[in-house]
Amino acid sequence: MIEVLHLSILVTIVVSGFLTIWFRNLLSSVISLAVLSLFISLEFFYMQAPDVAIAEAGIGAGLSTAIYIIALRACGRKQFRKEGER
Amino acid sequence: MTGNFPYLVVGILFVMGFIGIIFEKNLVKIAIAVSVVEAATNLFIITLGYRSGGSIPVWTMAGGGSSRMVLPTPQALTLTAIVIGLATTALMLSFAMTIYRHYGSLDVRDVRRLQG
Amino acid sequence: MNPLSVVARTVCNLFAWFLAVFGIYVIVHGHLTPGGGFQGGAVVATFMAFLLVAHGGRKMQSWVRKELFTLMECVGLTIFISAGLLGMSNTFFFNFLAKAGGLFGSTVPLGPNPGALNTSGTIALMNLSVGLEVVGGLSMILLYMFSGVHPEEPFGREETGHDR
Amino acid sequence: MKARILFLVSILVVGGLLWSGLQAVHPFGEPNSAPMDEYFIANAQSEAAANNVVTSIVFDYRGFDTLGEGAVLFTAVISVAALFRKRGQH
Repeated sequence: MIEVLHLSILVTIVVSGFLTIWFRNLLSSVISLAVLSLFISLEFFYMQAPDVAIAEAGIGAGLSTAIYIIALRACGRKQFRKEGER
Repeated sequence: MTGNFPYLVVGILFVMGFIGIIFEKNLVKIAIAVSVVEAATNLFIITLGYRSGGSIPVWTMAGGGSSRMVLPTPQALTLTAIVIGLATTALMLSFAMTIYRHYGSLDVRDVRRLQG
Repeated sequence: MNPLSVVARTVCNLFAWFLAVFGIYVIVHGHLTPGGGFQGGAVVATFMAFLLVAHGGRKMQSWVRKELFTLMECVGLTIFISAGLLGMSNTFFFNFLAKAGGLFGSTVPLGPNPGALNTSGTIALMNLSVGLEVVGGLSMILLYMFSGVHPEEPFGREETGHDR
Repeated sequence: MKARILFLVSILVVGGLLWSGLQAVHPFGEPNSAPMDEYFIANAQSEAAANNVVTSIVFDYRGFDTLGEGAVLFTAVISVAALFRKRGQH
Protein backbone atom coordinates (compact mmCIF):
# COMPACT_ATOMS: atom_id res chain seq x y z
CA MET A 1 0.00 0.00 0.00
CA ILE A 2 2.77 2.42 0.89
CA GLU A 3 4.50 1.47 -2.35
CA VAL A 4 1.42 2.53 -4.33
CA LEU A 5 1.41 5.86 -2.49
CA HIS A 6 5.10 6.37 -3.29
CA LEU A 7 4.55 5.54 -6.95
CA SER A 8 1.63 7.96 -7.22
CA ILE A 9 3.71 10.74 -5.64
CA LEU A 10 6.53 10.14 -8.15
CA VAL A 11 4.14 10.09 -11.12
CA THR A 12 2.57 13.34 -9.93
CA ILE A 13 6.04 14.93 -9.72
CA VAL A 14 6.77 13.98 -13.33
CA VAL A 15 3.38 15.20 -14.60
CA SER A 16 3.54 18.55 -12.80
CA GLY A 17 7.12 19.10 -13.97
CA PHE A 18 6.05 18.45 -17.54
CA LEU A 19 3.13 20.87 -17.21
CA THR A 20 5.46 23.51 -15.73
CA ILE A 21 7.55 23.51 -18.89
CA TRP A 22 4.60 22.97 -21.27
CA PHE A 23 2.18 25.80 -20.32
CA ARG A 24 2.44 28.97 -22.38
CA ASN A 25 0.62 31.11 -19.81
CA LEU A 26 3.12 32.19 -17.18
CA LEU A 27 0.63 32.22 -14.28
CA SER A 28 -0.36 28.59 -14.96
CA SER A 29 3.31 27.70 -15.11
CA VAL A 30 3.98 29.27 -11.72
CA ILE A 31 1.03 27.43 -10.13
CA SER A 32 2.34 24.16 -11.59
CA LEU A 33 5.73 24.95 -10.06
CA ALA A 34 4.05 25.35 -6.66
CA VAL A 35 2.34 21.97 -7.07
CA LEU A 36 5.67 20.39 -8.06
CA SER A 37 7.27 21.87 -4.95
CA LEU A 38 4.50 20.57 -2.71
CA PHE A 39 4.77 17.02 -4.02
CA ILE A 40 8.57 17.08 -3.77
CA SER A 41 8.02 18.04 -0.12
CA LEU A 42 5.80 14.95 0.29
CA GLU A 43 8.52 12.82 -1.30
CA PHE A 44 11.06 14.23 1.20
CA PHE A 45 8.73 13.29 4.01
CA TYR A 46 8.47 9.76 2.63
CA MET A 47 12.27 9.57 2.57
CA GLN A 48 12.44 10.35 6.34
CA ALA A 49 13.72 13.90 5.96
CA PRO A 50 11.18 16.14 7.75
CA ASP A 51 13.69 18.99 8.14
CA VAL A 52 14.03 19.39 4.40
CA ALA A 53 10.29 18.82 3.94
CA ILE A 54 9.41 21.78 6.17
CA ALA A 55 11.95 23.98 4.38
CA GLU A 56 10.69 22.99 0.93
CA ALA A 57 7.03 23.46 1.86
CA GLY A 58 7.66 26.87 3.37
CA ILE A 59 10.03 28.22 0.77
CA GLY A 60 9.15 26.42 -2.45
CA ALA A 61 5.39 26.45 -2.15
CA GLY A 62 4.96 29.67 -0.18
CA LEU A 63 7.57 32.36 -0.63
CA SER A 64 8.79 31.41 -4.09
CA THR A 65 5.26 31.58 -5.52
CA ALA A 66 4.73 34.99 -3.92
CA ILE A 67 7.95 36.33 -5.46
CA TYR A 68 7.07 34.93 -8.91
CA ILE A 69 3.59 36.49 -8.79
CA ILE A 70 5.02 39.88 -7.78
CA ALA A 71 7.42 39.67 -10.74
CA LEU A 72 4.60 38.68 -13.12
CA ARG A 73 2.56 41.62 -11.89
CA ALA A 74 5.40 43.96 -12.81
CA CYS A 75 6.10 42.38 -16.18
CA GLY A 76 2.73 41.44 -17.65
CA ARG A 77 1.30 37.98 -17.65
CA LYS A 78 1.13 36.66 -21.20
CA GLN A 79 4.22 35.16 -22.73
CA PHE A 80 5.45 37.24 -25.63
CA ARG A 81 5.37 35.23 -28.82
CA LYS A 82 6.20 36.21 -32.36
CA GLU A 83 4.65 34.87 -35.53
CA GLY A 84 5.88 31.56 -36.78
CA GLU A 85 7.14 30.27 -33.44
CA ARG A 86 6.03 26.95 -32.06
CA MET B 1 8.31 -2.74 -6.52
CA THR B 2 9.56 0.76 -7.11
CA GLY B 3 13.17 -0.26 -7.72
CA ASN B 4 15.30 2.52 -9.13
CA PHE B 5 12.29 4.57 -10.19
CA PRO B 6 13.21 7.64 -8.05
CA TYR B 7 16.50 8.03 -9.91
CA LEU B 8 14.59 7.82 -13.20
CA VAL B 9 12.23 10.57 -11.99
CA VAL B 10 15.22 12.76 -11.11
CA GLY B 11 16.68 12.21 -14.61
CA ILE B 12 13.41 13.04 -16.36
CA LEU B 13 12.92 16.20 -14.27
CA PHE B 14 16.51 17.33 -14.93
CA VAL B 15 16.24 16.84 -18.69
CA MET B 16 12.90 18.69 -18.81
CA GLY B 17 14.40 21.65 -16.96
CA PHE B 18 17.40 21.59 -19.31
CA ILE B 19 15.11 21.69 -22.35
CA GLY B 20 13.28 24.62 -20.78
CA ILE B 21 16.50 26.57 -20.18
CA ILE B 22 17.67 26.05 -23.76
CA PHE B 23 14.48 26.46 -25.82
CA GLU B 24 12.49 29.10 -23.97
CA LYS B 25 12.70 32.74 -25.03
CA ASN B 26 11.08 34.42 -22.03
CA LEU B 27 13.25 35.45 -19.11
CA VAL B 28 10.70 34.53 -16.41
CA LYS B 29 10.18 31.14 -18.05
CA ILE B 30 13.94 30.56 -17.98
CA ALA B 31 13.91 31.35 -14.26
CA ILE B 32 11.11 28.78 -13.79
CA ALA B 33 13.16 26.17 -15.65
CA VAL B 34 16.17 26.90 -13.42
CA SER B 35 13.89 26.31 -10.42
CA VAL B 36 12.88 22.92 -11.86
CA VAL B 37 16.56 21.96 -12.21
CA GLU B 38 17.16 23.01 -8.59
CA ALA B 39 14.27 20.85 -7.43
CA ALA B 40 15.69 17.88 -9.35
CA THR B 41 19.10 18.36 -7.75
CA ASN B 42 17.67 18.55 -4.23
CA LEU B 43 15.63 15.40 -4.83
CA PHE B 44 18.73 13.60 -6.12
CA ILE B 45 20.83 14.43 -3.06
CA ILE B 46 18.11 13.31 -0.66
CA THR B 47 17.55 10.12 -2.66
CA LEU B 48 21.26 9.26 -2.38
CA GLY B 49 21.03 9.30 1.42
CA TYR B 50 17.89 7.21 1.85
CA ARG B 51 18.27 3.92 3.68
CA SER B 52 15.36 1.50 3.43
CA GLY B 53 13.79 0.94 6.83
CA GLY B 54 15.76 3.77 8.41
CA SER B 55 14.24 6.20 10.84
CA ILE B 56 14.32 9.99 11.09
CA PRO B 57 17.77 11.27 12.22
CA VAL B 58 16.25 12.96 15.27
CA TRP B 59 16.63 11.12 18.57
CA THR B 60 13.45 12.64 19.97
CA MET B 61 11.33 10.97 17.31
CA ALA B 62 13.42 7.86 16.57
CA GLY B 63 11.44 5.45 18.70
CA GLY B 64 12.16 1.85 19.54
CA GLY B 65 15.89 2.27 20.05
CA SER B 66 16.71 1.71 16.41
CA SER B 67 20.20 2.94 15.58
CA ARG B 68 19.63 2.43 11.86
CA MET B 69 19.02 5.96 10.66
CA VAL B 70 18.86 7.76 7.34
CA LEU B 71 22.15 9.47 6.47
CA PRO B 72 22.05 12.99 7.96
CA THR B 73 24.76 14.80 5.98
CA PRO B 74 22.90 15.06 2.63
CA GLN B 75 19.91 16.51 4.47
CA ALA B 76 22.08 19.20 6.05
CA LEU B 77 23.60 20.14 2.70
CA THR B 78 20.20 20.23 0.97
CA LEU B 79 18.85 22.50 3.70
CA THR B 80 21.51 25.05 2.81
CA ALA B 81 20.89 24.65 -0.92
CA ILE B 82 17.17 25.42 -0.70
CA VAL B 83 17.65 28.84 0.96
CA ILE B 84 20.39 29.78 -1.53
CA GLY B 85 18.03 28.70 -4.35
CA LEU B 86 15.40 31.15 -3.13
CA ALA B 87 18.00 33.96 -2.96
CA THR B 88 19.20 33.32 -6.53
CA THR B 89 15.61 33.11 -7.79
CA ALA B 90 14.81 36.49 -6.22
CA LEU B 91 17.90 38.01 -7.83
CA MET B 92 17.02 36.58 -11.28
CA LEU B 93 13.47 37.92 -11.08
CA SER B 94 14.73 41.34 -9.96
CA PHE B 95 16.98 41.50 -13.01
CA ALA B 96 14.03 40.46 -15.19
CA MET B 97 11.90 43.27 -13.75
CA THR B 98 14.68 45.82 -14.34
CA ILE B 99 15.16 44.59 -17.93
CA TYR B 100 11.42 44.88 -18.57
CA ARG B 101 11.44 48.43 -17.26
CA HIS B 102 14.28 49.44 -19.58
CA TYR B 103 13.46 47.51 -22.75
CA GLY B 104 9.69 47.03 -22.57
CA SER B 105 9.98 43.35 -23.38
CA LEU B 106 11.01 40.08 -21.80
CA ASP B 107 12.02 38.32 -24.99
CA VAL B 108 15.70 37.50 -25.06
CA ARG B 109 15.91 38.36 -28.77
CA ASP B 110 14.85 41.95 -28.07
CA VAL B 111 17.36 42.50 -25.30
CA ARG B 112 20.37 42.13 -27.60
CA ARG B 113 20.51 45.84 -28.35
CA LEU B 114 23.64 46.34 -26.31
CA GLN B 115 25.69 44.09 -28.55
CA GLY B 116 25.31 46.53 -31.42
CA MET C 1 -1.70 44.55 -5.04
CA ASN C 2 -5.06 45.83 -3.93
CA PRO C 3 -6.24 44.88 -0.45
CA LEU C 4 -8.73 42.03 -0.37
CA SER C 5 -12.34 42.29 0.79
CA VAL C 6 -13.49 42.69 4.39
CA VAL C 7 -14.20 38.99 4.93
CA ALA C 8 -10.74 37.89 3.76
CA ARG C 9 -9.03 40.56 5.84
CA THR C 10 -10.92 39.57 9.01
CA VAL C 11 -10.08 35.89 8.59
CA CYS C 12 -6.46 36.85 7.92
CA ASN C 13 -6.29 38.97 11.06
CA LEU C 14 -7.46 36.00 13.08
CA PHE C 15 -5.57 33.11 11.54
CA ALA C 16 -2.29 34.62 10.36
CA TRP C 17 -1.04 34.72 13.94
CA PHE C 18 -1.13 30.94 14.20
CA LEU C 19 1.40 30.89 11.36
CA ALA C 20 3.71 33.25 13.29
CA VAL C 21 3.39 31.19 16.46
CA PHE C 22 4.20 28.00 14.56
CA GLY C 23 7.26 29.62 13.00
CA ILE C 24 8.59 30.77 16.37
CA TYR C 25 7.94 27.29 17.80
CA VAL C 26 9.96 25.74 14.97
CA ILE C 27 12.84 28.15 15.58
CA VAL C 28 12.97 27.69 19.36
CA HIS C 29 12.63 23.88 19.31
CA GLY C 30 15.17 23.50 16.52
CA HIS C 31 17.49 21.18 18.42
CA LEU C 32 14.75 18.82 19.65
CA THR C 33 12.24 18.39 16.83
CA PRO C 34 12.63 18.74 13.06
CA GLY C 35 13.15 22.36 12.26
CA GLY C 36 15.64 25.08 12.91
CA GLY C 37 16.52 28.60 11.96
CA PHE C 38 16.05 28.32 8.20
CA GLN C 39 12.67 26.60 8.27
CA GLY C 40 11.16 28.73 11.02
CA GLY C 41 12.44 31.90 9.39
CA ALA C 42 10.84 30.87 6.11
CA VAL C 43 7.50 30.24 7.88
CA VAL C 44 7.57 33.66 9.58
CA ALA C 45 8.46 35.31 6.25
CA THR C 46 5.45 33.52 4.74
CA PHE C 47 3.40 35.23 7.46
CA MET C 48 4.74 38.56 6.20
CA ALA C 49 3.75 37.67 2.62
CA PHE C 50 0.27 36.73 3.90
CA LEU C 51 -0.18 40.16 5.51
CA LEU C 52 1.16 41.86 2.37
CA VAL C 53 -1.36 40.08 0.13
CA ALA C 54 -4.32 40.62 2.43
CA HIS C 55 -3.81 44.27 3.38
CA GLY C 56 -1.93 45.73 0.44
CA GLY C 57 1.46 47.39 0.37
CA ARG C 58 0.53 50.86 1.56
CA LYS C 59 -0.87 49.77 4.91
CA MET C 60 1.88 47.17 5.37
CA GLN C 61 4.58 49.80 4.92
CA SER C 62 2.84 52.09 7.38
CA TRP C 63 3.06 49.33 10.02
CA VAL C 64 6.66 48.21 9.69
CA ARG C 65 9.69 50.00 8.27
CA LYS C 66 12.42 48.47 6.16
CA GLU C 67 15.07 49.65 8.59
CA LEU C 68 13.67 47.22 11.18
CA PHE C 69 14.36 44.28 8.88
CA THR C 70 17.84 45.60 8.06
CA LEU C 71 18.54 45.79 11.78
CA MET C 72 17.25 42.24 12.31
CA GLU C 73 19.46 40.82 9.58
CA CYS C 74 22.61 42.62 10.74
CA VAL C 75 22.05 41.70 14.41
CA GLY C 76 21.43 38.04 13.51
CA LEU C 77 24.57 37.73 11.40
CA THR C 78 26.66 39.49 14.07
CA ILE C 79 25.44 37.18 16.85
CA PHE C 80 26.15 34.16 14.62
CA ILE C 81 29.73 35.19 13.82
CA SER C 82 30.50 36.19 17.41
CA ALA C 83 29.14 32.87 18.71
CA GLY C 84 31.55 31.19 16.32
CA LEU C 85 34.44 33.41 17.35
CA LEU C 86 33.97 32.95 21.11
CA GLY C 87 35.02 29.31 20.87
CA MET C 88 38.24 30.35 19.19
CA SER C 89 40.40 29.08 22.05
CA ASN C 90 39.79 25.57 20.71
CA THR C 91 38.64 25.82 17.08
CA PHE C 92 36.38 28.06 15.05
CA PHE C 93 32.70 27.16 15.71
CA PHE C 94 33.64 25.13 18.78
CA ASN C 95 30.59 24.39 20.90
CA PHE C 96 31.89 25.98 24.12
CA LEU C 97 28.52 26.19 25.90
CA ALA C 98 27.63 22.50 25.71
CA LYS C 99 27.89 20.43 28.90
CA ALA C 100 29.21 23.43 30.81
CA GLY C 101 26.19 24.15 32.96
CA GLY C 102 24.33 27.44 32.79
CA LEU C 103 21.49 28.29 30.43
CA PHE C 104 22.02 25.83 27.59
CA GLY C 105 24.51 23.56 29.29
CA SER C 106 22.62 20.41 30.30
CA THR C 107 23.65 17.06 28.92
CA VAL C 108 21.28 14.68 27.17
CA PRO C 109 21.11 10.93 27.86
CA LEU C 110 22.24 8.69 25.02
CA GLY C 111 19.70 6.92 22.90
CA PRO C 112 16.07 7.89 22.23
CA ASN C 113 14.81 10.33 24.85
CA PRO C 114 12.13 13.04 25.01
CA GLY C 115 14.76 15.76 25.35
CA ALA C 116 14.96 18.97 27.35
CA LEU C 117 14.90 22.53 26.09
CA ASN C 118 18.03 23.78 27.88
CA THR C 119 20.53 21.54 26.09
CA SER C 120 22.83 21.79 23.06
CA GLY C 121 25.00 24.81 23.87
CA THR C 122 25.56 27.28 21.06
CA ILE C 123 23.28 25.38 18.70
CA ALA C 124 20.16 26.92 20.26
CA LEU C 125 21.77 30.40 20.19
CA MET C 126 22.70 29.97 16.52
CA ASN C 127 19.17 28.80 15.74
CA LEU C 128 17.79 32.02 17.19
CA SER C 129 20.28 34.23 15.37
CA VAL C 130 19.89 32.49 12.01
CA GLY C 131 16.11 32.64 12.37
CA LEU C 132 16.36 36.40 12.96
CA GLU C 133 18.60 36.78 9.93
CA VAL C 134 16.39 34.74 7.58
CA VAL C 135 13.22 36.58 8.66
CA GLY C 136 14.85 39.95 8.05
CA GLY C 137 16.41 39.00 4.72
CA LEU C 138 13.40 37.33 3.12
CA SER C 139 10.98 40.04 4.31
CA MET C 140 13.29 42.69 2.89
CA ILE C 141 13.41 40.87 -0.46
CA LEU C 142 9.58 40.75 -0.50
CA LEU C 143 9.14 44.43 0.40
CA TYR C 144 11.76 45.71 -2.04
CA MET C 145 10.44 43.62 -4.93
CA PHE C 146 6.94 44.84 -4.13
CA SER C 147 8.04 48.47 -4.12
CA GLY C 148 9.64 47.90 -7.54
CA VAL C 149 6.31 47.05 -9.21
CA HIS C 150 5.28 50.71 -9.60
CA PRO C 151 8.59 52.52 -9.13
CA GLU C 152 7.32 56.05 -9.71
CA GLU C 153 5.11 56.19 -6.61
CA PRO C 154 6.50 56.07 -3.08
CA PHE C 155 4.29 53.34 -1.65
CA GLY C 156 3.13 51.60 -4.80
CA ARG C 157 -0.04 52.57 -6.63
CA GLU C 158 -2.89 54.27 -4.82
CA GLU C 159 -5.11 51.45 -3.74
CA THR C 160 -8.82 51.00 -3.24
CA GLY C 161 -10.36 47.97 -1.61
CA HIS C 162 -12.84 45.67 -3.25
CA ASP C 163 -15.53 46.47 -0.72
CA ARG C 164 -16.20 50.08 -1.53
CA MET D 1 17.49 25.82 -37.85
CA LYS D 2 21.12 24.80 -37.46
CA ALA D 3 21.09 26.07 -33.86
CA ARG D 4 18.01 24.02 -33.07
CA ILE D 5 19.65 20.84 -34.40
CA LEU D 6 22.72 21.63 -32.29
CA PHE D 7 20.51 22.07 -29.19
CA LEU D 8 18.75 18.78 -29.90
CA VAL D 9 22.08 16.97 -30.20
CA SER D 10 23.26 18.48 -26.91
CA ILE D 11 20.06 17.40 -25.16
CA LEU D 12 20.48 13.88 -26.54
CA VAL D 13 24.09 13.81 -25.30
CA VAL D 14 23.09 14.99 -21.80
CA GLY D 15 20.18 12.53 -21.64
CA GLY D 16 22.40 9.69 -22.83
CA LEU D 17 25.01 10.49 -20.20
CA LEU D 18 22.32 10.55 -17.50
CA TRP D 19 20.92 7.24 -18.75
CA SER D 20 24.34 5.58 -18.79
CA GLY D 21 24.99 6.86 -15.30
CA LEU D 22 21.67 5.43 -14.17
CA GLN D 23 22.82 1.94 -15.16
CA ALA D 24 25.70 1.93 -12.69
CA VAL D 25 24.01 3.61 -9.71
CA HIS D 26 23.59 1.65 -6.51
CA PRO D 27 20.05 0.40 -5.80
CA PHE D 28 17.51 2.64 -4.12
CA GLY D 29 17.53 2.32 -0.33
CA GLU D 30 21.09 1.01 0.05
CA PRO D 31 23.57 3.92 0.11
CA ASN D 32 27.27 3.47 -0.28
CA SER D 33 29.24 2.91 2.90
CA ALA D 34 29.33 6.13 4.90
CA PRO D 35 31.61 6.05 7.94
CA MET D 36 31.28 9.81 8.38
CA ASP D 37 27.51 9.60 8.82
CA GLU D 38 27.88 6.68 11.22
CA TYR D 39 30.27 8.80 13.28
CA PHE D 40 27.82 11.71 13.32
CA ILE D 41 24.90 9.51 14.37
CA ALA D 42 26.92 7.82 17.10
CA ASN D 43 28.56 10.93 18.58
CA ALA D 44 26.19 13.84 18.03
CA GLN D 45 24.52 13.38 21.40
CA SER D 46 27.70 13.07 23.44
CA GLU D 47 29.64 15.85 21.71
CA ALA D 48 27.10 18.50 20.77
CA ALA D 49 24.42 17.56 23.33
CA ALA D 50 21.65 17.92 20.74
CA ASN D 51 18.94 15.44 19.84
CA ASN D 52 18.56 16.61 16.27
CA VAL D 53 21.49 15.21 14.31
CA VAL D 54 20.81 17.37 11.24
CA THR D 55 20.88 20.60 13.24
CA SER D 56 24.07 19.56 15.01
CA ILE D 57 25.71 18.99 11.62
CA VAL D 58 24.47 22.29 10.21
CA PHE D 59 25.52 24.45 13.16
CA ASP D 60 28.37 22.55 14.79
CA TYR D 61 30.29 20.14 12.60
CA ARG D 62 29.86 22.10 9.38
CA GLY D 63 29.29 25.59 10.75
CA PHE D 64 31.53 27.11 8.11
CA ASP D 65 29.04 26.14 5.37
CA THR D 66 26.31 27.96 7.25
CA LEU D 67 28.52 31.04 7.53
CA GLY D 68 28.94 31.04 3.75
CA GLU D 69 25.22 30.59 3.31
CA GLY D 70 24.53 33.62 5.49
CA ALA D 71 27.00 35.63 3.42
CA VAL D 72 25.25 34.57 0.18
CA LEU D 73 21.82 35.52 1.55
CA PHE D 74 23.16 38.89 2.76
CA THR D 75 24.68 39.59 -0.66
CA ALA D 76 21.42 38.72 -2.46
CA VAL D 77 19.41 41.02 -0.17
CA ILE D 78 21.87 43.88 -0.69
CA SER D 79 21.73 43.37 -4.49
CA VAL D 80 17.92 43.43 -4.57
CA ALA D 81 17.87 46.53 -2.39
CA ALA D 82 20.39 48.23 -4.67
CA LEU D 83 18.31 47.42 -7.76
CA PHE D 84 15.05 48.83 -6.41
CA ARG D 85 16.39 51.75 -4.42
CA LYS D 86 14.42 54.96 -4.79
CA ARG D 87 16.23 57.99 -6.06
CA GLY D 88 15.83 60.07 -2.91
CA GLN D 89 16.49 57.32 -0.40
CA HIS D 90 19.82 56.62 1.17
